Amino acid sequence: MTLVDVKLNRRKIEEKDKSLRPKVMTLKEAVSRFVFDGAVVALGGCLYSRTPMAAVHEVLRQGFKNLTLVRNLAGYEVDLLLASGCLKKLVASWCAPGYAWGMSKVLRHYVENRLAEFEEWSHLGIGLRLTAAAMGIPSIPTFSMLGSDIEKNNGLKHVECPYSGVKMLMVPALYPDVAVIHGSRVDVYGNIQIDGYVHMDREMALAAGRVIATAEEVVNEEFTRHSGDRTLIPYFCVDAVVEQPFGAYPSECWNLYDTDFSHMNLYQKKVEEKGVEGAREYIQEYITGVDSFTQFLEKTGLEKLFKNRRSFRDVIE
Amino acid sequence: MTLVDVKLNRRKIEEKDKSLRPKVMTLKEAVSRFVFDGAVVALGGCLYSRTPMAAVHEVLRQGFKNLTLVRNLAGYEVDLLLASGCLKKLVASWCAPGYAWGMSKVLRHYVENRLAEFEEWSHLGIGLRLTAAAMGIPSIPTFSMLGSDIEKNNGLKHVECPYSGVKMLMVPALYPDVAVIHGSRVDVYGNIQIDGYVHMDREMALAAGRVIATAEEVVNEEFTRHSGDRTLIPYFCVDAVVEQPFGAYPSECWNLYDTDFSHMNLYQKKVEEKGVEGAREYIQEYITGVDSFTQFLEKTGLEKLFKNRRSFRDVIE
Amino acid sequence: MSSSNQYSRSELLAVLTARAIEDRKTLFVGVGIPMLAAALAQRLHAPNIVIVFEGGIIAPQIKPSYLPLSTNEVRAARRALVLPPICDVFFYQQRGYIDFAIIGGAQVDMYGNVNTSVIGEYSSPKVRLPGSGGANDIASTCSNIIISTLHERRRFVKKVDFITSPGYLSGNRSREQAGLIFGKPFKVVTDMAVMSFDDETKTMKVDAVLRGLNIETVLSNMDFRPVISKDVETIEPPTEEELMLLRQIDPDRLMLK
Amino acid sequence: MSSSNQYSRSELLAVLTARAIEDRKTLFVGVGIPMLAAALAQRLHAPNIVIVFEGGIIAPQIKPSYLPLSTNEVRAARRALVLPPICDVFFYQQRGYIDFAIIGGAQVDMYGNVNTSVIGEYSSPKVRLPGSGGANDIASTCSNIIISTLHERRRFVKKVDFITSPGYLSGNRSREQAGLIFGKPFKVVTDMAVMSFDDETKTMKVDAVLRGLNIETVLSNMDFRPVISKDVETIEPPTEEELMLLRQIDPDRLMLK
Repeated sequence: MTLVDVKLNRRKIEEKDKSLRPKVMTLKEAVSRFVFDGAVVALGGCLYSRTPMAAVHEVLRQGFKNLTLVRNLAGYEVDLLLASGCLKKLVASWCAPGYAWGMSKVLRHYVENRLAEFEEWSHLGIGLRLTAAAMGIPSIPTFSMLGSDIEKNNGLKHVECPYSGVKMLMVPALYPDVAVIHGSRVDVYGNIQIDGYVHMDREMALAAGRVIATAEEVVNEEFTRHSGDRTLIPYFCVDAVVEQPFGAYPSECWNLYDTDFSHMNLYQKKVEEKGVEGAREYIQEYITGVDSFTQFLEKTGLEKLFKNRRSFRDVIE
Repeated sequence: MTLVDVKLNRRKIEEKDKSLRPKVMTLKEAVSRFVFDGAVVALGGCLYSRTPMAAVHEVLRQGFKNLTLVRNLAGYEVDLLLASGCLKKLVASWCAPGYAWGMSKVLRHYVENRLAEFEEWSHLGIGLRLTAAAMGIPSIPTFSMLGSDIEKNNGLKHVECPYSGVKMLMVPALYPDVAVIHGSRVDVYGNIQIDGYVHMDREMALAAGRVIATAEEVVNEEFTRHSGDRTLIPYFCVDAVVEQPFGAYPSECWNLYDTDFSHMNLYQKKVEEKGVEGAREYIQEYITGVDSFTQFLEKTGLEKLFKNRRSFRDVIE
Repeated sequence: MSSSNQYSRSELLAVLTARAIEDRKTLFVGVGIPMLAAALAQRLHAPNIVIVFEGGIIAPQIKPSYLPLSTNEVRAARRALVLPPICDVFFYQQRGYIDFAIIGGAQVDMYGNVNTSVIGEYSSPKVRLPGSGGANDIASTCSNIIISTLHERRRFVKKVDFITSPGYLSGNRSREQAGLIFGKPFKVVTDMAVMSFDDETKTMKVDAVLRGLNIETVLSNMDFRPVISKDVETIEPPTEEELMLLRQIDPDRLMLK
Repeated sequence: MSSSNQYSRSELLAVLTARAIEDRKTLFVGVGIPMLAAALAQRLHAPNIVIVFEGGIIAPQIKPSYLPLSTNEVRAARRALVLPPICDVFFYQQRGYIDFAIIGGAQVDMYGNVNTSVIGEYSSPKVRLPGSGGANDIASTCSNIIISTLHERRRFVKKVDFITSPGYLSGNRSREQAGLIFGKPFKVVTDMAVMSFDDETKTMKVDAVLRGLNIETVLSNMDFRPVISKDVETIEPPTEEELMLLRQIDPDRLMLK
């Protein structure tokens, strides 16, 4: 594990232009400006909730190499990044497509054959790595992971609390090069608002050197100025603002649409049948074979999108 | 400074009944059940924003002794607690009535004559003491307070970050015996929602052994079940639920009413003229001389309350 | 389906796990059998338990036949009283606000250590399992940890390949010595037995066995020898009511495989 | 009012402090002169600064003639883009997101240490001042700290009675050695002079003096001897425009005492 360079990572933030300026751009531009080969990329949301899928598609289309992915619970998106050869390492607490589909054949293939690395932390472990970075401190204490092989495997260190004498495990800060957050809405400056559960998106945005905000809707300044208590992530963290309706599809987005389990089944069926090759065929057909995420949505069909909207309301009532 | 007993303070929480049960009671009952002589009492809000004044009045009426008050920025309420002989110690980062009125004559009298102690921390220092307790850890790192006399005076300790070698100041957890939070609304179980800025109320409620929630409105379960993403403080922290409209008066409550500067002036004028004796006269007239906070509000007059409501909207537009 | 042809092994496990749940407590669960067990207990002897999901969900009301497939999706979050950030849920637990939790595992050893990470070597695994998720955090700081898993020899191993979630580590006082000063393994529930841990050595201890099974069957399905309680109790098989309610909770048998 | 009878000392201090503010930066301020200076700079050379208040307020738009009397009240929070928890504001700062801050003080010493806690002994003070508030946190981790205070001998002391907010501590490398690896005292602005700190010794250094004052007047109002820059510049007094705008911001003279 890399040692923590708190000074370097603070300097990167000090050097940012923190003035209020519009940052709206296309997803293509945002991804090409802020993602790079070898980058440590963090993805907001959790498993199949508010996963920034539009940005994942754009990363796949632009074909970056040697990425490290940081996420708390990961799944389908990791399959895609692995199968297309973008990913060398996953830093997460859990990875599988979801309860209905068991383990990931793609992850198993890559990790069991040492084609990619899976650095495992506890769920709070991932959260605390981002929390420490977000707070501007190099490490933060917890009792999680003590005594486990997660502790040993990651070479984690302890300190003794100077007031209680208690042993505390110190979790090192993690500074992603870029984080992608999919919000309910974002204003032109980058103030992100999220309805429903917010997962670890706030900590992730503050931990990262750069942030791409995709959202269901880009709102004007007036909107945020009347709802500042709903802003989760301040504009100065955010470097690119992209409007992408259904930008988390086929994962869910609170209040707006449910997960599209039928699309997930479609993908899983291909992997069940053909393993990694099935995932590659899926990527070719649905992602690299189209020019934009909106084209992907068109391929899926409006009827399904509308059905997922109804489905969310049906569950929540 | 007391050493931190993280085990004892966890045990107190383990022993709490965390079932969903209605906790609505009168303020009189709440204060008599959860405040006691010698208790460490934390007050939510900040300076003259959402100060739980109704609860402060009740504490004054019940006449507790040897209290320690924990607050980030404190003022008028400390004057009242000092002048009536309830307070032996203030743990805060700042104490004065507010910019318009300069320093507190009452605080000066008590501290300069060693009749009470003021343990001073930085603003984040108070926040981190509560944050550490809220997180269930005995201490938490920061760079604040390093090299200062606040550090020396409180006997603060350092640790070296085991990943970066950087010196970190460790802030010890602080566990108030009871916290009082004034929310915008609370449900019958104790789920607290706060509009506008939330100050340190979340950390304070999780840090405390017991929590009294006063709020402008007690809502039913159905309300919270449709707005779980607006709940700041979970019900299991909360031991008493009290509906008290205008419960922060004369401090402000977001979206509902502005600070009543004229009432603050009235109080300050008495202190200007007669020092601590002026504060005592005020307490006798407005607090211990009435039976309830609502009687105090009546004394102030509905016209003033309505004026403060209009005033908030006038500013915010 | 079991030999009696009345219920499946997962149904049996869900029912026995439900019985281990105490009323009026906060209960941290994941999807699958733990969630079914919680939902069943709620309809039986524990109407006032409060479910907590690691996705950031406190006290949801799951809609019958709309079972969540993850702990962070709308089916899990329905009508929740609080939807806090994920870290906050674990802080509530570290603070002492979570009374019980139920976790599963691919491997469990004699001290209640659980592996959900890898079969084989970590760096070159034979099987790369999904990983900890919140299980390590639960096992580290939840007040009482219930392990719920099918009773199979390949699961009850002498030594787990990887300690994802700490139990009593190497027994005796090793858990506390490692710094785990909060929480403890409380029970192990399987489809054959209910176990706890020896007070001194912290070795797994058989407390009760399902009616109709003898202790030897229980032991032969474990790769280590647990302590046997002086007084092994008999577990009654699922009642009609338990099974009926359980099947109402998961009518599509998403989890009752 | 000053000797010229054109402006008061606090007006002069507000104008000179405003001039020290750089555009397009995040700026942490308190109420009083710092806030007035920020508001004035915003109307002059720094239209794109972003004001941050410790009450949990990012980028508010203060309504003319509705000046806040604290950093956590509706006048300060009006139309803010973000209203975060208080700790978060300080975490933004510790992370590096706050470029500049302006703090005042009852006492300032030759290394830029500031006292707002006590005059006299801490445990038995002659004057118990209000205390740090966020000033210690600002001085500890904000990228660039501007100290703004009236130029008086009782304020510019050899050694502050209490270091509430650290400057360069005892000079040379002592700030870094204390562990303060982020941020630095940037400027000291008074109603007579603008000062910075010597690169090596970190002693306060007079860079500029108000037109019409000689350096001796500046020095005679300090209880220690600062370094004098080789090239002391002349500060132009407030312009008509500056004064007019400033008085528009605080028409009731709440802060312009």
